[in-house]
Amino acid sequence: MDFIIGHYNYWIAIFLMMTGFYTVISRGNLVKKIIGLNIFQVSVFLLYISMSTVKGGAAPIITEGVKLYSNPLPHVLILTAIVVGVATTALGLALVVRIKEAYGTIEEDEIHQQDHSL
Amino acid sequence: MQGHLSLLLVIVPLIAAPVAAILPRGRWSWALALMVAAICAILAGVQLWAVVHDGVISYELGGWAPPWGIEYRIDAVNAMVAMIVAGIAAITLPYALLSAEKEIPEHQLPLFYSAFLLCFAGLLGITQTGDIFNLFVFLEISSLSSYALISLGQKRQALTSAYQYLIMGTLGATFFLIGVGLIYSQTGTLNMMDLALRLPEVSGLKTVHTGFAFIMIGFALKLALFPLHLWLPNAYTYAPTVITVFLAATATKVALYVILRVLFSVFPLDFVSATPTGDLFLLSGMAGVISASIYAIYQVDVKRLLAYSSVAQIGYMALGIGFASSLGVTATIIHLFNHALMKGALFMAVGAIIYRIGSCHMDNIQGLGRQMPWTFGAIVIGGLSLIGVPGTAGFISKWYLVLAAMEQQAWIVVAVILIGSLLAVVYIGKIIEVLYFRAATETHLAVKEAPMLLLAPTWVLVIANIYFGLNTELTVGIAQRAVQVLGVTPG
Amino acid sequence: MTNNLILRVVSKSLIPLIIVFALYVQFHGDYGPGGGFQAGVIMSAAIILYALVFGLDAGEQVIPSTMLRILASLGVLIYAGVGVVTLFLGGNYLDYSVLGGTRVAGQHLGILLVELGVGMTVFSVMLIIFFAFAGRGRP
Amino acid sequence: MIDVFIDVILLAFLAITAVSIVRMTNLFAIIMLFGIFSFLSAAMFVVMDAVDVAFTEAAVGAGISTVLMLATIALTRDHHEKASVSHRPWLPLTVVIVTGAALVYGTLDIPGFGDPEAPAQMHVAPYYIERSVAETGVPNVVTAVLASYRGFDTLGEVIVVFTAGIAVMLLIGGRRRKSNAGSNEGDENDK
Repeated sequence: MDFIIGHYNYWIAIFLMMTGFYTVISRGNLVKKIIGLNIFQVSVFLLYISMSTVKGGAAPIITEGVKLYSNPLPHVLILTAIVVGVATTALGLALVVRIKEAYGTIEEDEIHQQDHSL
Repeated sequence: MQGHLSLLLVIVPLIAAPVAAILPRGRWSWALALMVAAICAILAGVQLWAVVHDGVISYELGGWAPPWGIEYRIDAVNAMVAMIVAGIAAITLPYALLSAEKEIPEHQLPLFYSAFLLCFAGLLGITQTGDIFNLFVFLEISSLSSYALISLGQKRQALTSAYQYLIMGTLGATFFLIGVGLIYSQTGTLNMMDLALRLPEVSGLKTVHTGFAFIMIGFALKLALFPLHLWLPNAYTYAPTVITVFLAATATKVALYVILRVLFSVFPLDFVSATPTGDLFLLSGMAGVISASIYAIYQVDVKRLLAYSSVAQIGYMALGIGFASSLGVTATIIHLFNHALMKGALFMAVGAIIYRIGSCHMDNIQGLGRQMPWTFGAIVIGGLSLIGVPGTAGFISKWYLVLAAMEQQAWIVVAVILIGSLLAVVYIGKIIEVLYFRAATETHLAVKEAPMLLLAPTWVLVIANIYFGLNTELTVGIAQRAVQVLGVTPG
Repeated sequence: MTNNLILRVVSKSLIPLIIVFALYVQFHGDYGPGGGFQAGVIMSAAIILYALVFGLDAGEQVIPSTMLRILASLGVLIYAGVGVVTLFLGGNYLDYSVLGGTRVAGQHLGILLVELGVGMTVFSVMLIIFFAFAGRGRP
Repeated sequence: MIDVFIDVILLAFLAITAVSIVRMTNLFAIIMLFGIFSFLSAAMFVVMDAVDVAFTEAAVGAGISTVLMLATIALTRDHHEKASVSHRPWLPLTVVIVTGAALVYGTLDIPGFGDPEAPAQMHVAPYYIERSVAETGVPNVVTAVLASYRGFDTLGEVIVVFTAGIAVMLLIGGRRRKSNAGSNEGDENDK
């Protein structure tokens, strides 16, 4: 039981990652793929932050009288990763807008059709 | 002092990129980029010299000692890769002036060169760093800028290729991030040297195994290792020519470097040899060499043909890793260097044809070899090097690879290498046949040789192909040195 | 949307508050959660709100796009420049300790400056991205 | 105990939201759900004492990303995902199950959630907590690590943001639609 409680966070994070991953590789809509990618990444952030948590610890802002803090390093890494994530999203969506202008669709199948009928 | 030089190698292009973005003219940004690339090539040369003579350079960023701060750690392996990246950039940029002006609208050129510098800085940042998370950050700098650069190609497929690469690349980077997280959870550190010290104690844990697998898959995606190569042919075909030249010669090399570093320097030897990693690399390498070479034969677009050939060449490098022997990894590192030279030369020569007639489709380039003798000559010599004809750089890589295979008595691999070379004869022969032995269409009789500014950089690489085919002291010497510091064999 | 009086009045009074909050987040990051990145995002939200209510052109008049491009570059240059200054003062790259009289004072100054660079770049890039997306739909 | 309770509930909500996102086809609703997903994970970060991360995730994931997604579907005028013909679910499903199984296998050896003795908490991190005030004068350890100890990463992060700005300007920025579309799509018609 302890084992399950101790790993519940990780397993849900993995489940979320896999829903995101599945959306990316199974869906043909270009916007939805980007959303899947975002879910995938946010769930990886959950995995990292779960690793940084210390039971009974406080947020890592040094205050008088507090002894136990959660691990600040994964927080820093994830702050960077969030920024990287939004940068990727912005670029991906800009590409989607251009693809729509060039092809008139944002469905992968229809784009393939157009490229092959050329 | 040497530490500062290694730092400047990354910082100079990083500072130049925002400046290039706000310059008013494309040519000014180009001049800035060229200057930066030249400075970096010199710095990388000095760094390589210093590393070979005085040993490892370590630099503490922010003045914080590792593992608390980020460390730059340069030995013979990354010094060599940095030299390839900076050298290729310095050769590509003179070529870029005319080629990019033809393919990119003028008002976008300052941003284009800014993105180029960012990509360049990102690749250098990956090679220099000794911190595995810092590597991720610079990986993303180089990836994001290369997605943008690829999307600037002239056909609309450039957009979809860039999108496809963005999805695959981000999945790869996220896999890498998962792997790093899992490893961190068992070691508490991100510094590669520190990881190497701490991993032997925990190498039996399932978490470490999974983390290792995710890091490998992540970078196999970035490397376009067969069968994770699907993004590469499209990206190389539709990107602007200069970008294809630059990425083909550098980006996959940097990804390969990371794999070598993680495999041999970070993880303990007995850990890696207990996993099926070596066999997987061998399998993927063999399948990649054969299938991508066959695909290449059936291509009608020369750029795409060469892109498939790149997948095959990555297969050769994977074979060397698969042997996990000194000789095998030596062959991989030699080929990493030589392949940058030959693919750089070939894509540049093809770019010269595109510059003149706007296409490199087999139907459009018939007989052009006689109109453009210097370009044609570059394709022939680059092609011979790709096949591995004695006297060219390509021969040296294949020779060491065959030696490594024979040392392990892996006769199947020897056969695969030979078949791969024969297939290369076919696809290179096909290009030569179309270019030289077919009659030119009337519209093409007026086509002139490419301008000097395109030919000169191409021929610098062509001559390098011959030089490093005859004088192997430098490449083999550094590669052997690199294998020593990587720690491929115990002791 | 631009004609809705309530929206105009509410947003006019909200925008200064958002900007003050952004500045608080920017400079209070040493003691509480926040820092240049979050501040930049919030600050850009103020301008985005303005552009949404008063129209894109009005928004672009507040900060023209060339200005944004320069600001974005400037932010990076401030951050990277702090590192170059530390190099000249004899420290390693980004070793802020050499910036001030004491180690801690130097660190303080360094962190303040780089966070400023972060905020500036994030603010202007977020606006660049927003204006690019919003402007694309215009006839 | 209440912590565990909130934790379990939030994660369950996250899972429900994620599954709905996969199953739905209305893009507008999907994006709204993604905003909710992002907010829920920000709440999760608060529960796990990562206040800076929560702040950023709320501003970026639920704010910027969602706004950009909405702007995109407004521009593309496609509000519905079409049923895919070529995508068979079995291959992706297998890939995902194998990957997920590998990850679960990897967590079997991971120290339990919140374990203060976990290796991740032992080596590098305590140094920051013990020394950051003395060495940098900054009580928020996350800021100290972000801006000073790992300041070079943050420089890289700023460059990533800058790169995104450059990329978006290259793709859809600067000039109005007319001049931009002409220069790129025009070449396609020559063929």
